[in-house]
Order: sequence, then C-alpha cells, then structure tokens
Amino acid sequence: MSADNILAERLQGQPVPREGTAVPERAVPFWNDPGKRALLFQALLLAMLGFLIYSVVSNTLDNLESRGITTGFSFLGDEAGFGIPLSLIDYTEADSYGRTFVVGLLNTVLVSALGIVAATLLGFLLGVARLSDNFLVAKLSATYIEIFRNIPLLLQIFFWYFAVLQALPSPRQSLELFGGFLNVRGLSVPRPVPEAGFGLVVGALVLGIVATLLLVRWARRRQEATGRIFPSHWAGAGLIVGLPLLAFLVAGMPLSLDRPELRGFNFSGGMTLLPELVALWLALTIYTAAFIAETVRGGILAVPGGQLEAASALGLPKGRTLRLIVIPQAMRVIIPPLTSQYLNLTKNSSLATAIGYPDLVSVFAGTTLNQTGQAIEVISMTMAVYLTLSLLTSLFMNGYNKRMALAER
Amino acid sequence: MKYAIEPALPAPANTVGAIGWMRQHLFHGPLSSAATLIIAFLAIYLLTPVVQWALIDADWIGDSREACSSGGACWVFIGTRLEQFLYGFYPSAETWRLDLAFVLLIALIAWLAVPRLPFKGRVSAFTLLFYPIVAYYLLSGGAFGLTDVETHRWGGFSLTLVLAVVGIVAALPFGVLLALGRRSEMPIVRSLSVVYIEVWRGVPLITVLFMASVMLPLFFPEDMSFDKLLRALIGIILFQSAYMAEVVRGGLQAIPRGQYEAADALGLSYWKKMILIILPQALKLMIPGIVNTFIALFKDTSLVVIIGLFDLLAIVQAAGNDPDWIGFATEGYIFVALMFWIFCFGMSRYSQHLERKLHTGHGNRA
Amino acid sequence: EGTLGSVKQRGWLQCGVTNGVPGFSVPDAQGNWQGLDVDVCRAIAAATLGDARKVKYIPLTAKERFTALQSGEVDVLSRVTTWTLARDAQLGINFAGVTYYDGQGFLVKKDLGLKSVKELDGATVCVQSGTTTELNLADYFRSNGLSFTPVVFDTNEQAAGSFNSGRCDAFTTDLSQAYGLRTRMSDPEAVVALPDVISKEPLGPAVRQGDDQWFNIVKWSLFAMLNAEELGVTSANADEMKASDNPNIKRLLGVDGPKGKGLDLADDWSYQIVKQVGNYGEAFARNVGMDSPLQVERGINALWNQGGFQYAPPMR
Amino acid sequence: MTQPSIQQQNLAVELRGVNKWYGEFHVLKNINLQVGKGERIVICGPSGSGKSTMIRCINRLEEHQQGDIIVNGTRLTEDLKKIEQIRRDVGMVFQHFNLFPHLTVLENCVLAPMWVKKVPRREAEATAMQYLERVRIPEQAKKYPGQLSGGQQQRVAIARSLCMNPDVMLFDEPTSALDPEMIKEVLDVMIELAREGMTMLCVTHEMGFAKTVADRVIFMDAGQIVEENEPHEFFNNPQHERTQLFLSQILQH
Amino acid sequence: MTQPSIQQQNLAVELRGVNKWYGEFHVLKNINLQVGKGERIVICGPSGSGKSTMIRCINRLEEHQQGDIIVNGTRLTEDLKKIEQIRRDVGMVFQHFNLFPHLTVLENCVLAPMWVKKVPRREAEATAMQYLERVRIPEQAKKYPGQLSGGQQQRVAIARSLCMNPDVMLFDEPTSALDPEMIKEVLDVMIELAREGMTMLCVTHEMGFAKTVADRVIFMDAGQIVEENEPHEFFNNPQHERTQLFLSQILQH
Ligand SMILES: Nc1ncnc2c1ncn2[C@@H]1O[C@H](COP(=O)(O)OP(=O)(O)OP(=O)(O)O)[C@@H](O)[C@H]1O
Ligand SMILES: Nc1ncnc2c1ncn2[C@@H]1O[C@H](COP(=O)(O)OP(=O)(O)OP(=O)(O)O)[C@@H](O)[C@H]1O
Ligand SMILES: [Mg+2]
Ligand SMILES: [Mg+2]
Repeated sequence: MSADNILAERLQGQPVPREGTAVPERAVPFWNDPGKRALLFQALLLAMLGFLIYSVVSNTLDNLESRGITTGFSFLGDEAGFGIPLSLIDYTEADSYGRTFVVGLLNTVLVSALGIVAATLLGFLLGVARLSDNFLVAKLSATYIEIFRNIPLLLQIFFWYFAVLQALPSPRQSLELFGGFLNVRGLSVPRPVPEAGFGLVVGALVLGIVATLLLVRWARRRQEATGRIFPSHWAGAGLIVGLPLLAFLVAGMPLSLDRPELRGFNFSGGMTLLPELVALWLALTIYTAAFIAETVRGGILAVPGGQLEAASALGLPKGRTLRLIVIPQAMRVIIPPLTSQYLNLTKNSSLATAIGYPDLVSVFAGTTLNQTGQAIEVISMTMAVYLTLSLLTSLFMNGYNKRMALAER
Repeated sequence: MKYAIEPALPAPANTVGAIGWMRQHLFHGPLSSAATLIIAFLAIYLLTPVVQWALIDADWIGDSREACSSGGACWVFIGTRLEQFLYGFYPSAETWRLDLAFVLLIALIAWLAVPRLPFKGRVSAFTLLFYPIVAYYLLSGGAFGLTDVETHRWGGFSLTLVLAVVGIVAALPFGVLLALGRRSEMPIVRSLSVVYIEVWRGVPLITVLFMASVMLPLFFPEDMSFDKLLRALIGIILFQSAYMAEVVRGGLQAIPRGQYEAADALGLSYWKKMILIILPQALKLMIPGIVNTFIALFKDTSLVVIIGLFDLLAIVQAAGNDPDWIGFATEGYIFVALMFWIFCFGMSRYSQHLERKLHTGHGNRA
Repeated sequence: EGTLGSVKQRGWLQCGVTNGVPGFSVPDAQGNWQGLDVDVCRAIAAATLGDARKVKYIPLTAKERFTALQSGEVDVLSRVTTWTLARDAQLGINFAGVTYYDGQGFLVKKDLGLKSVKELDGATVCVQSGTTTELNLADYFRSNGLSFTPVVFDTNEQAAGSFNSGRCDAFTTDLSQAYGLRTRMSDPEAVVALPDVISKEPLGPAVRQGDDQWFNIVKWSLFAMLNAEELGVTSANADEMKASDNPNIKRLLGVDGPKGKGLDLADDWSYQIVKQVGNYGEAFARNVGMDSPLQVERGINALWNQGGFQYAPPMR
Repeated sequence: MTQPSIQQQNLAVELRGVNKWYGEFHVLKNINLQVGKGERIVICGPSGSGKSTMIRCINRLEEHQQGDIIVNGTRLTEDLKKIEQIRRDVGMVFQHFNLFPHLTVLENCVLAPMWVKKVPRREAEATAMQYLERVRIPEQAKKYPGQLSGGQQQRVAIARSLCMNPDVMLFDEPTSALDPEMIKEVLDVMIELAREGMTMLCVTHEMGFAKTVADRVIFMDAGQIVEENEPHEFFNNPQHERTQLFLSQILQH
Repeated sequence: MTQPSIQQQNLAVELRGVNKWYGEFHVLKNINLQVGKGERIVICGPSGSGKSTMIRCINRLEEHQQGDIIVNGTRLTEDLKKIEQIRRDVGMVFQHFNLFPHLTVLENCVLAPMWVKKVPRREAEATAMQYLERVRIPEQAKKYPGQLSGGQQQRVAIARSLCMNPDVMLFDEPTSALDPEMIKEVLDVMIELAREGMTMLCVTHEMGFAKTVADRVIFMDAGQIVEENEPHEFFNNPQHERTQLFLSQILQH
C-alpha cells in the first residue's frame, strides 16, 4: 500500500451504514440485549403508570358517584353569589363562577406584576449596594438580604398585614398625606379623571415615544457615520416627559382629580389600594428582592475583573464600560435566575389566600371550591394556570439561553 | 556584587490603619461620604426605639399579662406559652419523647458533619433507614409501652421539624430515582421523569397542599383514609421530590465521565455502578443543594397553617388570639421569625461553608 | 359492616370538629375537647361503644370538612355546619338533626350607634370564606339594594380579629359563634350584635349518605338527649330514674321498650348517653348557655314545650 | 508488511473489518488486527487518529457498527452476558487513572472482585495486597487516592485491573498525564508486567517503552492502521511517509 | 549602572521616586525609570517582585501613593481627564487577553475607537482590519473570541490596543498563558511591532525576545529596580548576585 493510497483513502470517509450491525449468528436472548431490555422495562413502566392512572380515575369516579358529587365544568356557568372586594373587570355577585376564575386570575396578575417591578428595582439596588466600596452600604444590604430571605414569606405577609397595616387608624382618624388618606382600610388617593382634550396629551406621549425611537436610530447612524455621539437617552427622556407636559399645558390642563371623601363608612371616590394588596405586595417585594439581589450580585461578580481593566486600559469611561461591557455580560448570567425568581414570586402570590387578598387561589381555589365542592375541576384549573406560566417561562428561557450563549470553540 | 534590599517603609499614615480603612471604606469620595452619614443617622434614629422597645423597656418575668405594664415588648407572653410553642398539644408528660427524638437527630447529623468521626457510611444508613422508624415510634407511640399520641395533638416547632425533616428524607430516594430517570437513555423513562419534575416545580406548594387535603382522599378506595398530617406529608413529599431530583441531577452531572467508564471497564452492572461508585460520590456533592432545599422547605412548612395544621407559626398566631394575650401578636411574630431565622441562617451558612470546601477541596488531597 | 361496624372494630369514634369555636368545639390548654358539638360526638360514642371518652377528634377547616366526611376520614361531622338543600343533595351527605338553631348576625362597634343591618349601606364587612355566611351576606345586601365590600378570611378568628382592629365596619357570622368570638376582642363591651338575623342556620351533625343504620344512630343519639331533657332525666339522676314508673323514662333508659336492637346497639345505649354526657339542656348550659362564658339564652333552642323549636320524636 | 503468523486458536483479541462512526464522522475505517496470547502491542499515531476509540471498542466502552471483535474466542454482540464476560477478561488503565476517590486504595482493588466475581472479602483483600506489592505500594493500601501522587495513583489503577485477573490489559496513554519523574515508576511496572507474559495493548508515545517490550508497533492515522511492524523495523525503517513524518516529530523531543 | 542619556523632551514615560503600598505592604520602592520614545524595555524578575504593579501604575490601573509618573509629558494625578488622556495614549496587553467575549473580534477592535475617540464606524473598521491583517488574522474578524485559540486571542488583543493608535504599549506577560506553539505566533507579532519603532514596556520571561528587540532589560526584585542594562551586557555579564541567580534559573530550561 503506498502512502498516496492511504491519503486518498483517508480523504473519503464512508457514509454511515444504513442497517447497522450485520445479522448476529445466534439470536441474543432478549433479557440480555440492552435494547430489548429497555423496551420491556419501559413497556412495564407504562403499564404500571396506566394502571395507576386507571385506578386513581376509577376510584375517583366511584367516590364521586357514591357521594353524589357531579363532575364536569358546567358549574362554571352557575351564579357565584359571593362578593369579591377587588376586581379589575366588572364583577357582581350575580356573575358566574367562571368569571370568578377570571377575576382571581387578573388579581394574581396584578399583584405579581406590581411585585415583579418593585422587587426588580429594589433587588438591583440591593445587589449593586452589596458590592459597594462603602462598608456601611455593603453591610446594610447584606444584613437586609440575610434577614429577609431566611424568614418564611407567609410570616412576613402576616407581619405586614396583621401587625403593621392593621395597626393603622380607622377611616375617621385617617392620616392625611399628599391629598391621600391612609388608614386601616388602605390608602385612598385621588383618581385622575381625563376630560375633553386629554387625547392631545396621550397623542403627545405617543409622539414622544416614536420620536425617541427615531432619535435613537438616528443617533446610532450618525455615530457610525461621523463618530459623533449624541446623548440620546437624555434627549429621549426629555421628549417623552416634555412633549406630553407641553400638550397638557397647551390644552388647558384637561384633567380633574376625583378626590376620595369620607362618606358613610368608607372613603368613596378616588382610588383605594387595599391593605391586603399592599401587605402582599410589600412582603413579596421585600422577600423576592433579597433573592434578586443575590442574583444580581452573582451576575456582576461573574464579569471577570480583567474585563473592567481591559476597558479602563482602552480609555473607556466608567459609564460606558458599564453599558457596553459589564451590563451585557452580567445580564446573560442574571436573566435566567431572574426569570425563575419572577416565577417564584408569581407562585408565592398564592399565599394571598392567608390574608384574604382575592387572588386566583383565594377566590377560585378557595371560595368557589367551597361553594361548589368541585375540588378536582377547580384545583386542576388552578394548577394548570401556574403550570402554563412556568412552561412559558422555561420556553422563553431556553430561547434566550440559545440566543445568548457565548460562542465557543 | 550584592545589592541591598531597601527596607520596606511604612505606608503613608492616611492609607493604612483605622484612618486609611475609613477613608477607603466609608469616605471614598463625596457620594460615599454622604451615604455613610445618612445610613449612620438612620440606623441610630430607627434602631434606638426598637432596642428600647425590645430590650430596655421589655418585660421578661411573670406569668400573666399583668406583668406587662412597662410599655415595652411583652416577652412574658412567649415565656408562658413556650412549651406550647415548642410541643403543640403534645401531652406534657410525654414531651421527653420529642426531646429525645430531636437530640438523637442532632447527634446523628453532628456525627455526619464532623469530618473526623468514623463509620460515616453506617451512620448515614442508620439515619436514613432506622432513625425514621425510631422517631416514628417515639413520636406517635402505640408500641413499646409508649402511650399513643394522635397526630392532631402534634404541633408547634416540633411539628415544623417533623414536616421538614420527613419531607426531605422521604423525598431523597424519590429524587434519586427521578434524577436517574431524567438522565436515562430510555425515552419513555426520561420523558416521564421530566414531566413529573416540571409539573411539580411549576405549581405553588399551596395548591399542592390543597390538593393533598381535599383531592387525595378521592383518589383512593373509599375505605382507605389517611390522617391529615400524613396527607400533608404526602403532598410535601411529592412536591419536594421534584426539587430533590434536580439537586441529585446536579450532583450526578458533576461526577466525571471517567468514573462511569472505569466502573464499566471493571464489569459492574448499572445498579452496582450507581450504588457503589456514582451515588456515594454524588451525594457528597449534593449536600449543599440538599441543605438549600431543606431551608426552602423548612420555611415553606409554615404554609400548612392554611390547611389547618398547627405548626410553629399557626400555634403562635392562635395564641395571639387568646383573649388573655390580645395585643401581643408582634412579639409572637418576632419570636417565630427569630426561630426560623436562626435555623435558616445557620443552615445556609453551613451549606455555603460546604460549597466552599467542595469547591476548593474536590479532587485534591483530602 | 358499615360505619358502625368499623367504629366498633376500631374501638373509637372519629369525629370531625372545628379548629376551635368557643362553646361548640374547642380544645382547652391540655388539648381536651369541649363544646356542644363535642358533646354530640361523645353521645354517639357512649351509644355505640359505651364510653363517651372513646372519641378521636379531627379538627377540620371549613374547606376540608365535607371531603373529610365523604372520604371516611371522620365517621360523623359535628362541626357547626348549616343544613342546606345543596349540601344534602349534592355533597353525598345527610344531616341527622339540628343541635342548634342559629342565624347569621352582625357585630358592629357600639360607637357607630347603628340600629339595623339596613344602615350598613357601603360598609366593609369581614367574613369567613367558603361558608354559607358569605353567600347569605351577598344575598341579603343585594336583595335590600345595599352595597358593601366583603373582606374574606380563611378562618373566623382572622375575620373577627380584623374586624376588631378596624379593618371592617361589621363582622358577620352565625350568632352563636359571634358571641364566642366577641369575648376574644380587645374590648368586648364596645362591640354589639345588631338585632337582625338575616338567615336560618340550623346547625347539626352530618353523616355520609348511604349508611342508613349509622344515620339512625346519630339521629337518635341526638333525640335521646332531647328526650332526656323533656323527661327531666339528667346525668345526675339517671340511675334513680331507672326506677321511675314513667314508661317514657323506662324506654329512654333502656329498661323497657324497643331498646337497642333496631339500631344494633347495646340495650342501655341511651342510658349511657344520659349518664355520661347528660341531656341536651345540660350540654347547652355547660357549653354555651348560662353556665358558660358565652351566656347565650336558650331562646329558640328551648324545647318545643317551652317556646322553642327543639322537638324530638318519641322513643317507642 | 509482515504479518506475524499466529494460530487462530491462540488469539487473545481479533478485530475483523471493524468500522465505527460518530454520527457522520467515520472514526475507525476497516480495522483488522490480530493479537496473540501473550503479545505486547504498542499503538501510536497522531492525536485524533482513533487509537483510544479502537481500544475502547475492545472492551465495549464504545460500540462499533460494522465488523467483528472477538476477545478470547467470544464475539462481542449486544448480549450483555458476553459483554460482562469480556469486561471481566479485559482490564483497562486510563490516562486519568479514574480511581474511585471515595474508596481507599484497597477498597478500589477489592470492589470489582467482590461485586463482579463474588470473591469473599478476605480472599479479595489478600489478592489485592499481592498486586499492590507488585506495583510496589502495599504501604498505601489504607490511603485514599487523593492522598497519592499521580504515579502512585496510576500504579493503583494497574493493580485494580490486575485484581480481576484479566487475560488482556488495555492501556490508554497511561503516562501522559504524569510529571516526568513519575512516568518512570509507571513504565517500570508495565515493563515488569510485560515480562511476565501479560497480553497488552498499549496506546502510548513512550518510544522507549515500545522498543523495550513491544512485540509489534501499530501506527494509526485517520482511523486506519497505516503500518504495523516489529519495533526495531518500525523505528529504524518506517515504510510510510506518514509514519516517517510522525516519527520525526515524536523523536525530536 | 549605565543610564542611557535621553533628552527630557523625548521621554515617553518617566517614573520619579514612585512608591506604592498595598495596605502595609510596600510593593514599589522608590522606582525611577525613564523610557525614551521608541525605546523597547523588557522587565523581568521573580514572581511577586512588583513588575505587573509597576506597569499597571503607568496607565493608572493601580494608584501609586508617592512620586510622579509622567506619560508623554502629562503628569498622572487624580484628574480624570488626564487619566483618560493617558489611557488613550497607552495601550495594554494582558496575560489573559481580556477580550470582550460578547463582541466579535472586529467589534472588540472598533469599540474603543468609536466610543472613546469618536471615529465613524466605517473608518474604525477599516483601521481595525488593517491591524488584524498585521497580526495575520483578518479572516477571523467575524468570529467571537471564544472561537479562537489562545495565540489568536492574544493577537486580537494586540490589534485591539493598536486600533487606538497608542504611543506606548505595555505588555504584561503576554505569552505566559499560551501553549508553546502559540507563543511564537504572538512573539513574531511583537517583534514586528518593535521593529516598526513602537515604544514598548514588556514584562516577559521570553529571553529570546529580550535579546532580539530590547533596548534595555530591567530586573526587579522585592519592589525595586535592581539592575538595568542593554540586553547583551545584561545576559552575559549580570552585575548583581540576585540577577545572576535569577538568570541561572531562567536560562536552565
Ligand atoms: N464522543 C465522540 N463524538 C464524536 N466524535 C468523537 C467522540 N469521541 C472522539 N471523537 C472523535 O474521534 C476521533 C478519534 O478520537 P480518539 O480519541 O480515538 O483519538 P486518539 O487517537 O485517541 O487521539 P488522542 O491522542 O488525542 O487521544 C477524533 O477526531 C475525535 O474528535
Ligand atoms: N491587590 C493587591 N493587594 C495586596 N497585595 C497585592 C495586590 N496585588 C498584588 N499584590 C502583591 O504585590 C506584590 C507584587 O505583585 P505583582 O503582581 O506586581 O508581581 P509580579 O512581579 O507581576 O509577579 P508575577 O510574575 O507573579 O506576575 C506581590 O507580592 C503581590 O502578592
Ligand atoms: Mg486518546
Ligand atoms: Mg505579574
């Protein structure tokens, strides 16, 4: 065989054979063939699972039957007959159980969204503070984190609700602050009511946003073309705030305030933030922020010191280093655990039931379940909601991770 | 030619010592100085009244609310109820059984945690296999001349511990199976494990407890009935095993491939390979993760108040409703918070310590 | 077989009670259960097992109670539960009688100077979730054209506590419980019950549907207590009364008459109830009435021949 | 190419037309190799040429897709029993030792005899100590692998394999993860083993070792056996260009 | 000690009586050094002697506490503007490359010109490609750092610094994290750079490089400059015992 021959042969690897191994001379007994054994094992497993499901289902049906409990989702159309103190859509006692599901779901979304925003802000602040050069700032943040993440959330909810908020004065003795009233029934603040001409302000806001987007694009193009840098965030912030403000003034301030007033037992008019919502929101925020802070700290620490040194050595000022080097790298590390914190917060919002905030679990898996007795349907629907949420989240995360994965050899 | 090593000079005074430290850590630029001053002021301003209330003005001794007259915290409330907070409604003549079970557990764990002590394998086998049986008979009695104490009399901190410890210990074997399933090459086994794990991790514990308390009885034949505590435990274990599976998976992934190959090359079968080689190594790596899930579960056990079990939080809250002690809820909450905090913080420190040790010590000379 | 069989075999009765409602079922500091509902459990145990102490109390939340009964976790549910059509018809349970004729009422702070529920328009009302109370509240306000904001809690204690701290203007629950909870408020004197009663709340023990023998036992345990009161038999005088000439008393104490056969119980089953638990009047007085901190009047819970509703079929 | 004539029944390992793919990548191309009982084979070749893959196929750490591998007369198939049989007969020593860190040296050595061959512990320990003496570290028996130097660890790995009393030993670059001064300890043990007549297939670039003990040197490139010769011929008179190139690189340092 | 006489105005970098402490630890002791424009200085010395610290003071990655550092006639003070100015004039290449992993090679190179010097992208890219060609990896421009070998990454790091058109280049052990075959690629680039007249201060133990390009070799120990000489003299006739000892160790292998 000549060297050339070998070389030639080497260049052409043969394709993978279609049918795999040649036929064996003696059939292998199936219990010794790992492939067949795996098949058998899995078939057995499936059969067992099937039997389990079958027995659970048949037991359940028997039990329901013998107890005379009806099954099915038809109860969702029946009249609920109980009140819900907070609803983002119209709801009265005469609405159906199906609607209580939606009301509860929306309330869950409300408190989760509020919590996510606040916990993110507080968490980032604390995470950065924990890395501060200033000893007191760093220790303060560390103390906060160590205290709040090691105490059960439920206890914190109880604390805020029963020990703090219920110690507030009654409506008659409300504390007045900035035109709002704080009392044991919550915080009542004026509600802005748009009047004719308010459309102009909204229009200006939209315009401001669009203009900012264009401006950012223009600034980038100009920098690429001429190298000059335009402070587009400041200009953008100015546009978004300034334009509507200008329109507001020009249109003659077309906004009136619906002030809360003590009428009868309660404040009417204005907007009232329920104490249940506030307690839950506070507790979720404070608890989750401690975890987010750790995530953020981890993300920032994950950017090697050498990156900062390299940026400094290139002459990048601190602000730009942060924006161009640190944040893009830290965010890759932060976002996956951050999303799971968001998910945790959403799941934790179900503790609402302990203080009577009307979230999904409290309204639907609580009152509706009790009134109808349809445990299976109600619990399954509730679980399905949370499950869907977490599936969506992990779907998003997988996509994100794929897109963001650093290219490596 | 020799050269002289110049003597090291002392650093400029303002860069070292207390002054240097303060310059660097407290007054590094105007922003930092401002932050320092504000925080120092706030700390003094806010902490003084708290310390005043909780310590200086507080009442410590007495046995009724009359003892609490000074306007500070009323720790008498905690003191008189302490036994109930710790043992629930467990008959006071029998509380030594709880103490014994607890001390035994601590002793076993301490044995496992101290690196020097021998027989680790046997002690951990005892802890995982026999201790639960011993503890079961100690707690519920009904054999060996111990009087029967029904589970609805269990409560307080001991119930919290029972829920958390049983939840973790029982979830561990399921977690191992699920993790092995998730890493299996058999597609059905793998997908079933994945579905199980993701479903339980996707729902809040509270709905799981609801399910355990209202749906579980429907799933079993009519004549089978479970104790409420047992149902809660089933829910917790189902839920926790999914989290445990992920911890175990992390441990398994950290075992180098060479270990699997060496075991294969020696002709060990799958289960022998797992039990003799892989799991013992993985378990060690998993301890920090297990401790962390334990902390999470320990905090989460407080949710059982929602299905009407009297854990520490619930029993303190109920005590706060006692007409004799109305108005001392804050003291109660602080007490509970302190109990939980001490345990959780202690454990998290321990797990961090282990993590560091594993990080630096893994594969090195022991 | 059946529930009776399993109770006898097991040697104790499993009775579902509350987590703690003063006067009805509440554990004392030693964990011993007391209350009117508890006495019903004890009566059934005395009838079936001959020993009123052979009861295992299972505290249940409002949410769990029906499932606990349905699944057989408890043999009888004696837990301030209102007898309604829906519960009888859809939940697969049967109510075995009424231990306490209750009605839903309202507690308000005295200083508001309210005279009637009708004046509560726009009020915030604390209420326990998952009870008929919550539905009655909504029905009543709606039918009277009043508006209100409900604040819903998992337990009655939390609802009462929140009312106490001013979270709500009114607290609504069955009046029986309202009195008990009022004693736990920081200033019970400052809280009054409005005179209106907005619903009928007949409270009674319930059993699973489909076990008629057990249903009868529970029903007649209760009737035995009522008959004893009507006949003046008490735990103190039960032994002397055995010698009474009154045929009704003889039948009640198992000296004569149908005895225990039809129910598959010991012949002295009703004697044991009276002896160990006492008659209905005793139980009432001890737990909720004038001998108790609750100080509830007999009112409509008096016997039929004393102006109340309590009426038991004759034992013959 | 001279093919030493070996009688069929005396073969310890035989590969016939073995082909293997990783996905689409053809990693072993029509490998034919016969190893007689007691033969010592050294396999060398550039990185990625498939040396490891080939010897890992022999004890089925990797599956091949075409061709036959016959060890001690047993043909490797899907049959688990046969695979177990072959793994019992074939010992393997890895580049990174792969000792079990949670077990002492002695426990490492008795594990497989006890659990695979079901030898009583006492007997297994006696055998183990014997082999530990042969690799000259009986005094380390109670230590954990993490407490030993690399050279000592590799010697334990060899002893561990020997405890199963294998007919064939496979070595995959057993010295390449070691510091220079430790290489010698391990090579000495291997040379001794070779002298005692163990059948060995050894992937290594230690040419000194090859010259001292190998009966044949096999040179692989791009998944094929390019050249196969007795060591003296192989080093002094390589036939193929590729071999010459490789040897020139390797002998440089 | 011979001090090459360099005219004051032609100095690129000057250190006058620089002292630095880490806490209580006196890490730079009275350092005096003058580097003329176009001079190539190699700094060597045992580990921990303060070499890195010294060159990191020059572009203010570390702060010194006493003495003056003057770069291109500008004295380093707290003044941020001056620090930025100096950093623009001084390029630095690190031992571990410190490329930005989230940006492509080209983006790494144009980042500083665009955001610090405000050069239009097209122009910055043209310059970058030019330097990438000079370090002989123009074809890798679109790849991410993680996809390159160590030697390639280090060449990108050099190109990235060059894109800012610095007057002085600092190198801190640029080849010590590389495999032997990659070291050469990087040294070749550095030698070329030196030939073109770039002022360079290079901490390295590559004595071949020092001999080829250095104008002066500086030996540091325990925070001081012990010896300073032109390479031939330095290697063949070291003055100080400490230097001799060090050289004897380093030249061994
Ligand atoms: N699991 C795998 N999947 C895909 N390709 C693989 C895998 N393992 C090895 N390869 C490829 O197969 C080829 C042969 O690998 P092998 O490890 O047998 O080479 P080798 O000759 O032992 O090289 P070295 O001297 O580096 O150990 C290499 O190109 C390698 O990249
Ligand atoms: N941030 C720091 N804090 C305290 N001491 C430090 C710090 N950085 C470096 N040192 C110490 O200063 C001394 C000089 O460090 P430097 O990195 O300059 O040495 P070097 O000569 O570059 O050594 P090498 O060849 O190992 O890189 C060392 O003893 C080191 O331990
Ligand atoms: Mg290899
Ligand atoms: Mg250095």
